[in-house]
Amino acid sequence: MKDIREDIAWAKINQDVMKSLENPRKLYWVILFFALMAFGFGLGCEVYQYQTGMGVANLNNPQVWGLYIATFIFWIGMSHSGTLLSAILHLMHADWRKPIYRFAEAMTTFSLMTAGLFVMVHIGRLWQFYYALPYPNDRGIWPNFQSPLLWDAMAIFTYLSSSVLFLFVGMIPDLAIARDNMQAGWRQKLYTLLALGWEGTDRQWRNFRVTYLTIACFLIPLAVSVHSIVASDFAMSQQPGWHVTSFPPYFVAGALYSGCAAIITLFIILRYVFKFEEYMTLPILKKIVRLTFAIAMVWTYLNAVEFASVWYSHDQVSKDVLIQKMTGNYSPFWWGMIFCGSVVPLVFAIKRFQTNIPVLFATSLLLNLGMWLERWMIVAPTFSHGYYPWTWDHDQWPSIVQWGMVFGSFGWFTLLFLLFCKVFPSVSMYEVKEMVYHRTLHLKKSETAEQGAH
Amino acid sequence: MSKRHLLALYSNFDEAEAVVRELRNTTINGFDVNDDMIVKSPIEHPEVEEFLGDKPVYVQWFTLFGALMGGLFGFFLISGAQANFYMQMKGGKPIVPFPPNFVLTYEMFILGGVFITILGFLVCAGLPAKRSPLYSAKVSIDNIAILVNAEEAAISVLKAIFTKHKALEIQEEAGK
Amino acid sequence: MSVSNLLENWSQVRHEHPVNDKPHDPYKWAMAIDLDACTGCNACSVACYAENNLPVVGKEKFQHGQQMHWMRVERYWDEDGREFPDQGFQFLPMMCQQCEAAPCETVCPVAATNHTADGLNSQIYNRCIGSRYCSANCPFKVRYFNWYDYPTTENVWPAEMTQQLNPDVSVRGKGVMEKCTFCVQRLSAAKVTAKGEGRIVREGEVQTACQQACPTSAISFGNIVNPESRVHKQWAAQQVELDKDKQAKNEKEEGPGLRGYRILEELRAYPSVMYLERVRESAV
Amino acid sequence: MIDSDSVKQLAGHPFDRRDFLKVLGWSGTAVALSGCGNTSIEDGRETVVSYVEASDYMVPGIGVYYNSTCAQCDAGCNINGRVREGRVLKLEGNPDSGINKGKLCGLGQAGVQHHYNPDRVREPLLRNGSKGEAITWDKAYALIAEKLAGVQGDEIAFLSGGMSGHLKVLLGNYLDSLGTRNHFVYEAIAPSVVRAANVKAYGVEMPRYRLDKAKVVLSFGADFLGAWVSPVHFSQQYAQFRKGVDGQRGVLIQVESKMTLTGANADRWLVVKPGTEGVLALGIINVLGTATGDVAELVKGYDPVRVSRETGVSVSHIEKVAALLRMRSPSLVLAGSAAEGYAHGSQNAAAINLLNQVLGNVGKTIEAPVSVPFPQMAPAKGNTAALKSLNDGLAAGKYKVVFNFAANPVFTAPGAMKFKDNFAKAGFKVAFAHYLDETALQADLVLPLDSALEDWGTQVPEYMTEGAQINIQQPLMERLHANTRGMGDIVLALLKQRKADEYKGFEDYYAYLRGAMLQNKGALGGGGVDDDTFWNETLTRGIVKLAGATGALTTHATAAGLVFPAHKEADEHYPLHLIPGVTASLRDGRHTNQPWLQESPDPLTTIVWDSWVEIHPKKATELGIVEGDIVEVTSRTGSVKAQVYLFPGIHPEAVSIPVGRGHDAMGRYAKGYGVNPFQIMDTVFEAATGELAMHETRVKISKTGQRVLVVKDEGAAGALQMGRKIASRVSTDQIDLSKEV
Amino acid sequence: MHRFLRLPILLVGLFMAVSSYAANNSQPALTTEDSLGPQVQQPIEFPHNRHAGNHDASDPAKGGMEINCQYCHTYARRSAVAGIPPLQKCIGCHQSIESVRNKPRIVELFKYWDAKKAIPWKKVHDLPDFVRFNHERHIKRFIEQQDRPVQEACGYCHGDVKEMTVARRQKPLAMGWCASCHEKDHPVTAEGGAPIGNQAYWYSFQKPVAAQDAAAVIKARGPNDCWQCHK
Repeated sequence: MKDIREDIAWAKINQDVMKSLENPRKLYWVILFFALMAFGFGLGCEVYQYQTGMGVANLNNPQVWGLYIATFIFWIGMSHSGTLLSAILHLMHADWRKPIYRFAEAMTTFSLMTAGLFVMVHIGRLWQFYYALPYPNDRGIWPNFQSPLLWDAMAIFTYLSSSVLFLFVGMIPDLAIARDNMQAGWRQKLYTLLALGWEGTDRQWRNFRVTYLTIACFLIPLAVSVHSIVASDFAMSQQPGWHVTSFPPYFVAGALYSGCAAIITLFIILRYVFKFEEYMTLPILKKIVRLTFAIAMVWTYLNAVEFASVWYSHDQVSKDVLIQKMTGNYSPFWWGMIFCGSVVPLVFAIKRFQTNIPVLFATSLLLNLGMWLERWMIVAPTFSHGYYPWTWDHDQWPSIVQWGMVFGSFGWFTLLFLLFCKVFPSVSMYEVKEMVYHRTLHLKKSETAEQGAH
Repeated sequence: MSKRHLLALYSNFDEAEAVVRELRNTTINGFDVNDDMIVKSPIEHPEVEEFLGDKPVYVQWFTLFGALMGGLFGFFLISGAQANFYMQMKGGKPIVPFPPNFVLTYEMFILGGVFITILGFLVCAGLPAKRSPLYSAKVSIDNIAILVNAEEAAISVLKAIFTKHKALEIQEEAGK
Repeated sequence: MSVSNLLENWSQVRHEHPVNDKPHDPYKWAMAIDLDACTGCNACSVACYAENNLPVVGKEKFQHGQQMHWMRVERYWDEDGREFPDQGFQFLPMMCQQCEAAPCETVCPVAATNHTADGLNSQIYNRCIGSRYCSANCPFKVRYFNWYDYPTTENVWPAEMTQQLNPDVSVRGKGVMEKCTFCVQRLSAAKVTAKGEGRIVREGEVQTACQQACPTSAISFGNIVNPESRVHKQWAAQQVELDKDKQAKNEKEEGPGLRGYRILEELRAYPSVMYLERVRESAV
Repeated sequence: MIDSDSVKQLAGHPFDRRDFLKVLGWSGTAVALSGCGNTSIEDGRETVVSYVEASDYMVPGIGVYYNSTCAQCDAGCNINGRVREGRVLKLEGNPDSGINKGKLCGLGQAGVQHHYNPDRVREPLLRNGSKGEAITWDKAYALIAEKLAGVQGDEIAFLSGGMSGHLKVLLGNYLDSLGTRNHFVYEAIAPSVVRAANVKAYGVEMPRYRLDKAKVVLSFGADFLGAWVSPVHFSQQYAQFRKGVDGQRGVLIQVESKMTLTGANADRWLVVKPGTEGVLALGIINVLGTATGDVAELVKGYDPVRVSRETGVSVSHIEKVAALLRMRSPSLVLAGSAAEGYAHGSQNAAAINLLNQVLGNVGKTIEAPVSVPFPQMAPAKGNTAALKSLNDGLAAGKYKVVFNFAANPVFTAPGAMKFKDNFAKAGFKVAFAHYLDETALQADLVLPLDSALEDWGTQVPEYMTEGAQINIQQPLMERLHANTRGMGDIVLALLKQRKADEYKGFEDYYAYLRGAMLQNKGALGGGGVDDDTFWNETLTRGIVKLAGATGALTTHATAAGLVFPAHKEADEHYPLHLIPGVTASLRDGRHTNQPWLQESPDPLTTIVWDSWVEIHPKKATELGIVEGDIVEVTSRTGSVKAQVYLFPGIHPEAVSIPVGRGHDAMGRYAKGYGVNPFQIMDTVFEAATGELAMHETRVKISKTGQRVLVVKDEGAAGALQMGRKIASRVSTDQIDLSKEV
Repeated sequence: MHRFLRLPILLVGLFMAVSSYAANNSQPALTTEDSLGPQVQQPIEFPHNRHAGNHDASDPAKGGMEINCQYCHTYARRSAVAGIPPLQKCIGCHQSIESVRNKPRIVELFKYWDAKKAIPWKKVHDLPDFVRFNHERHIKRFIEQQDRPVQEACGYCHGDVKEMTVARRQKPLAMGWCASCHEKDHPVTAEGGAPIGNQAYWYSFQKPVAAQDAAAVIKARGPNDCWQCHK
């Protein structure tokens, strides 16, 4: 099992990564095609829903949110591990993040953009969306700043713009490399524009370092706040099953969890389609897998805490919701979530599987399924079994329109992500160089130390 | 007095360092090592900063300023808007409630911080910029470049120093 | 400047209404519904359809739970597993409770639902963007969403039936939330008349459609601020206080001995509708 | 703007309603349909509502209220229609009414949907093959004259629903002119057996019941809060009864085999074996022990143990009920449709009435009714015996011309009668109809009627409440469709065909009505007032209140002729009783096409837009049936398939299907929704009166294997509150009602 | 360092200014602002100027007749809806004015009258369907209570109709425009009496000015919740 070679020529790094912008494996186009199909279908569903009304989604009076909000949280959650890899691990100087953080950060950006779509899809009068924006108008009216939805909008906007900026800033040196190595054409023009004239001067690097570090520092509390606020959408309400103190950490843990699972999936795909075997090495994968396992256990614990606190409380209404989740119509999905979220990750504990790509690929997909189910199980059962028994519903199965948009969102995400990877270097070249450089230094030092000891 | 640019490429960092040290230790007329020399590297070398001497970075001040202003802007925009829109009464809540406003202030704090940091970065790093007259794409591969800007008189001296330290390549700006 | 406005009126903008406030003046509309008189006949619900331009959604949409009855009559029977409901059913007319601290109000992102000076929970259709958060947060689930564009849906209002629509009430298009308004169009008409005469609305001058229709007069409605109003007297007699989440009478050891209660009072939404418990004869 | 004061604006303005309606001429049909669609000022796109001439009180934007009479059922509630810009918007109760006192039930409110119904017949239609062809009124009248030419009087039949007032008089004159006595007054659901029993017991068909004076009401299947006699009036009495006489809250005990709305509101709901209501009444008399004479003799055998065995009501309950009746007086015992719907229905009703007499309620809570001093206007009350004789005549091919008005026997006649086939045997069938209902579809000529909100008329309520009254029905707006006619106008036109001279003075029915009313001005309370004032005031009030004549009641209790048939063993092939459910909003199905009623959940099951089979959960478990199963309900006559609803308020040996749905005509809102239980009803007749015994059909049920989601308002938690305090209940010993407002 | 700070300071200053201004929004569209609507094609080109315009002393045949707005638009003071005068009203005068009887517009008018057909006037001032303006209240306030000239009071919203032939919308009739009047000129207080505690300030668009005496309070009331106009 080999890691990145310390003696790899830097020119080869450039060459290898730049190659990914040119000729990926055939699978790339296959995935792109399916993503396009899924997105097209989702788009069709949205057009139909927009024209006809939200009713075609088979939402109903108690069940007003359905899959849209569940999937919205899923996408928001997925974005978090990009920040984990790019910001938290950056601060902790974990150099193994360097070859993979770029695509993780891209994943953050695009999953946030996908999540944003669901806000749109979900709204009954999309054409009046601007009412939710705080802009001065002669009517003298403002949005309601007390609404957690507005906090959500604000948090997501902040997160999205910060993530985009972070992704962009971190990519400037690579854009310069791309600019220098690309034959003339629209791409070179694009890179020239985006590289902002980066030359790698000492002044640029000096300010770059500080900027990068600062934004990383901001991103961490931001990421935590974003998912806490999303959790507030639920925790701030009075509804049984939502009005839970542990929701914010629970949401954050779930977010990191699903993000890590998605990173494993995308890692494996990118490694294959862009022939990144040299850089996205198995030891790195192993580290992510272990990290994921740890987060899975945290998530499991927080899950247990939530259930236990409901179970031992005298809050009969919340308890009813929990019992309903376990035994009612939703029980297959709820138990599916427990299985995928808490049992499946045990595979990661087995050393043999930590580098077994087919197993990891399948497992990571299951984990993501579990995390999607988790979001659905947060949203739907409370609607179905709220405070008011008279309105408990019996027809909550989402329609094809809802499913179409859920699948469409995966298509949209994949589309954006794959296009990004094709247009921009998805492995950070300069950071891999740094990694190699520092490892070499370290190696030299330890060799010297060894010799000294002799 | 016209100045000309000179660029030398080195394959490894040690050689570049030696050049810089020599330039620092040598007094050359028409060349100021602090103002007229730029080191370009493909990766971020913490050592570069060491041997170039203590050059201050101001980005963090932008950050502080941006964050504070973002926070203040957020709080006052929101509270001010609420205070002007009495009709938006919420039962059981004051017109200007703190917890929601603090949440939004927090987000605005970060947003302001990030935006102004980026702004600061662009300002401090002098970006976006035109590329300097002498530029080698090899810097973006693995070479380290030393770009100097010196008066005609100093050029030959500098060249000599560069060559001495096994410069891979020396580029010279055409005279005016 | 907004900042100076903010600072000048600091005490006002930090004032919590109605929790630490004197009750509304001069209007606070409230209801009392006597469940012992309610027979579950649905006249109120139909009257509401007639008054408030509610769409008839049809069987298929009703099956999907997309019905639009602002006033619904719920029916319960005993939970103790007896073979026959030999003490009858319990009926409960349920509509927006016009909570004083309404959970729906705070969560609307666009401020389409607010608290009015009359203590009502207003719903502004034209401001609504349809996020449905208010419904999600309503414990009573009395908010109804326009899942379809009913005005243009076949057989909801065929051309002839549009002539029945009440011109005082907006017909809602798709994508907006709606709910019981306590017949606000009637209230404001009465207020305009009263204002023109320089007085406040008198007891009995205005009725909600459901109250007007109710064959057993189980619903009483009025201005609870007015001590002469029937609704004020009822609330007072039942010792139910608007701004309490635990009524003093319930703390008594021997039990309240009174019938008045509010639904899910413990959620501290302070509903404006008081129900009087259904009574069952103990002698038979 | 609605303004309760605008009623006042109307008062004191002398006006001629008819002229007013003619000049109103409003243009501008655009009704604001989209409340949220447009967000901007729209100049010049809409047309302003404008008048040619307008009376002073017609102000755009201000509702004017006109009094009229509700025509949705026979109770004759007085209504108050809100009219704005020339269109009627909403019906309210008329506060001056003795019957409904300003209140109105859901069925009554839906009257506007009868008026605005998109499926109304708009042109006279003549059958051409299977299609109807629009013809002119002149042609239609000519056709009737042609068909009547040379036809003997007894070859003509006129079928109608219950009717009263001047229309009845005019129609009587017409039928006289045709020389026919075959006026069949048919109502599918009417308390005819009870009426007959009441005549025997009290000497009147329907005494005035005073629930408000009773301390205990013991009702044997009388759904007085739902669909029985005059529900809005009884509801008001009920509210008073609950508040109590002398501070004593009234106690309602309901005895029936299938819970009705009234049963759902009872303090004690006693389920009895279908048909044994009379036995229970006798059992209670037995326990009371106050009966004397032949009554004591009769009830001797009905000791609680036997009665309990036969009825299924426990001995302790019989004793408790008797004790309560003894303790709290006066009480009131009612015999309703569940008691009368058997072959021995008269016996049941008589036993129940006997209980009233034993308890001494006659004269206290049962008062002598008041009647209108114009017997010719008195209501012709519909019954089912009339249908039988008509059907027999049709089957024999006796009738060459048949008229049908306000009845839909093809839909409501029991399947076993084969009415539709027999109807086809008539030579020429004329239907006066609002909609193309099942019967109109079988007719050769369909004449479109004005809606009740467009037409003139008078009505004498079948059940008089406080004093006698004649209800005025008047148009609330112009005709919606140009080619419909009022029934009165049609009858007058037909009458002119026969007796042109006698009626040439009356331009139309309005003129006739006005003339007839003015003729009796003195008797109608208008003595000393000039004609126009009297007429205008009458129209303004919408009610003519009269002193009326009060009859006397028989108080003598007798057991003469009261013999119960021997206890019948269960039918082994058809083990279950079929109880047709009569709901407050749909009744016999004539208003099923009013969407508010379709979407208004049935109060007991909360089901909408569909029919259902009520089965007791215990029985369902036995049969392996769950909610939503489609079962086939088979009687000797036929079978229907419908969804099951598990309903605890029904005797396990009975199933119930509501009537009113299952139309295969009547337009978009009625057609194809639910099933029609009339189709599977056997023709069993009540022994004494010849009325149809609606509860005598026996059925069996079998699963079809299909299952559907029941469309109902009730949620997944069903009728349970899951421990929340939502619809709370308290027993009388825990509260003190005297302090209440 | 100062060199670097110039731009941020500028920007932040701008931000502060914008936020303050934005939040304050005390400058809604002006009451006097004119915003001409389209010229609406009416069935009969009714000359408002001839009926309501000022007398022309030199040539009485040309000037207006200074008819009070409320003479024809009589519903406005009694109803929320102004409506349009019934045809009868036009005929009432014109049947006795022989001099103009043969003018094409009058001929057209009598055609409608003879046919007993209502004239399909187009709405000129047509608010969106979810906005409910109450004419009665405004007339009560301005004309009956404050005794302002009718043409001035009507003109607040309808513009200078007496100068027009066919009426044309002159004012924006947008919400901000309504609010500008209600905020600036008619401070909002609690309804129906003396303000209680500070409640008078609770429900306005903006901070209102406290009423000086009880009588003023009764008069000075504007919409204080969204439901006043939208329901």
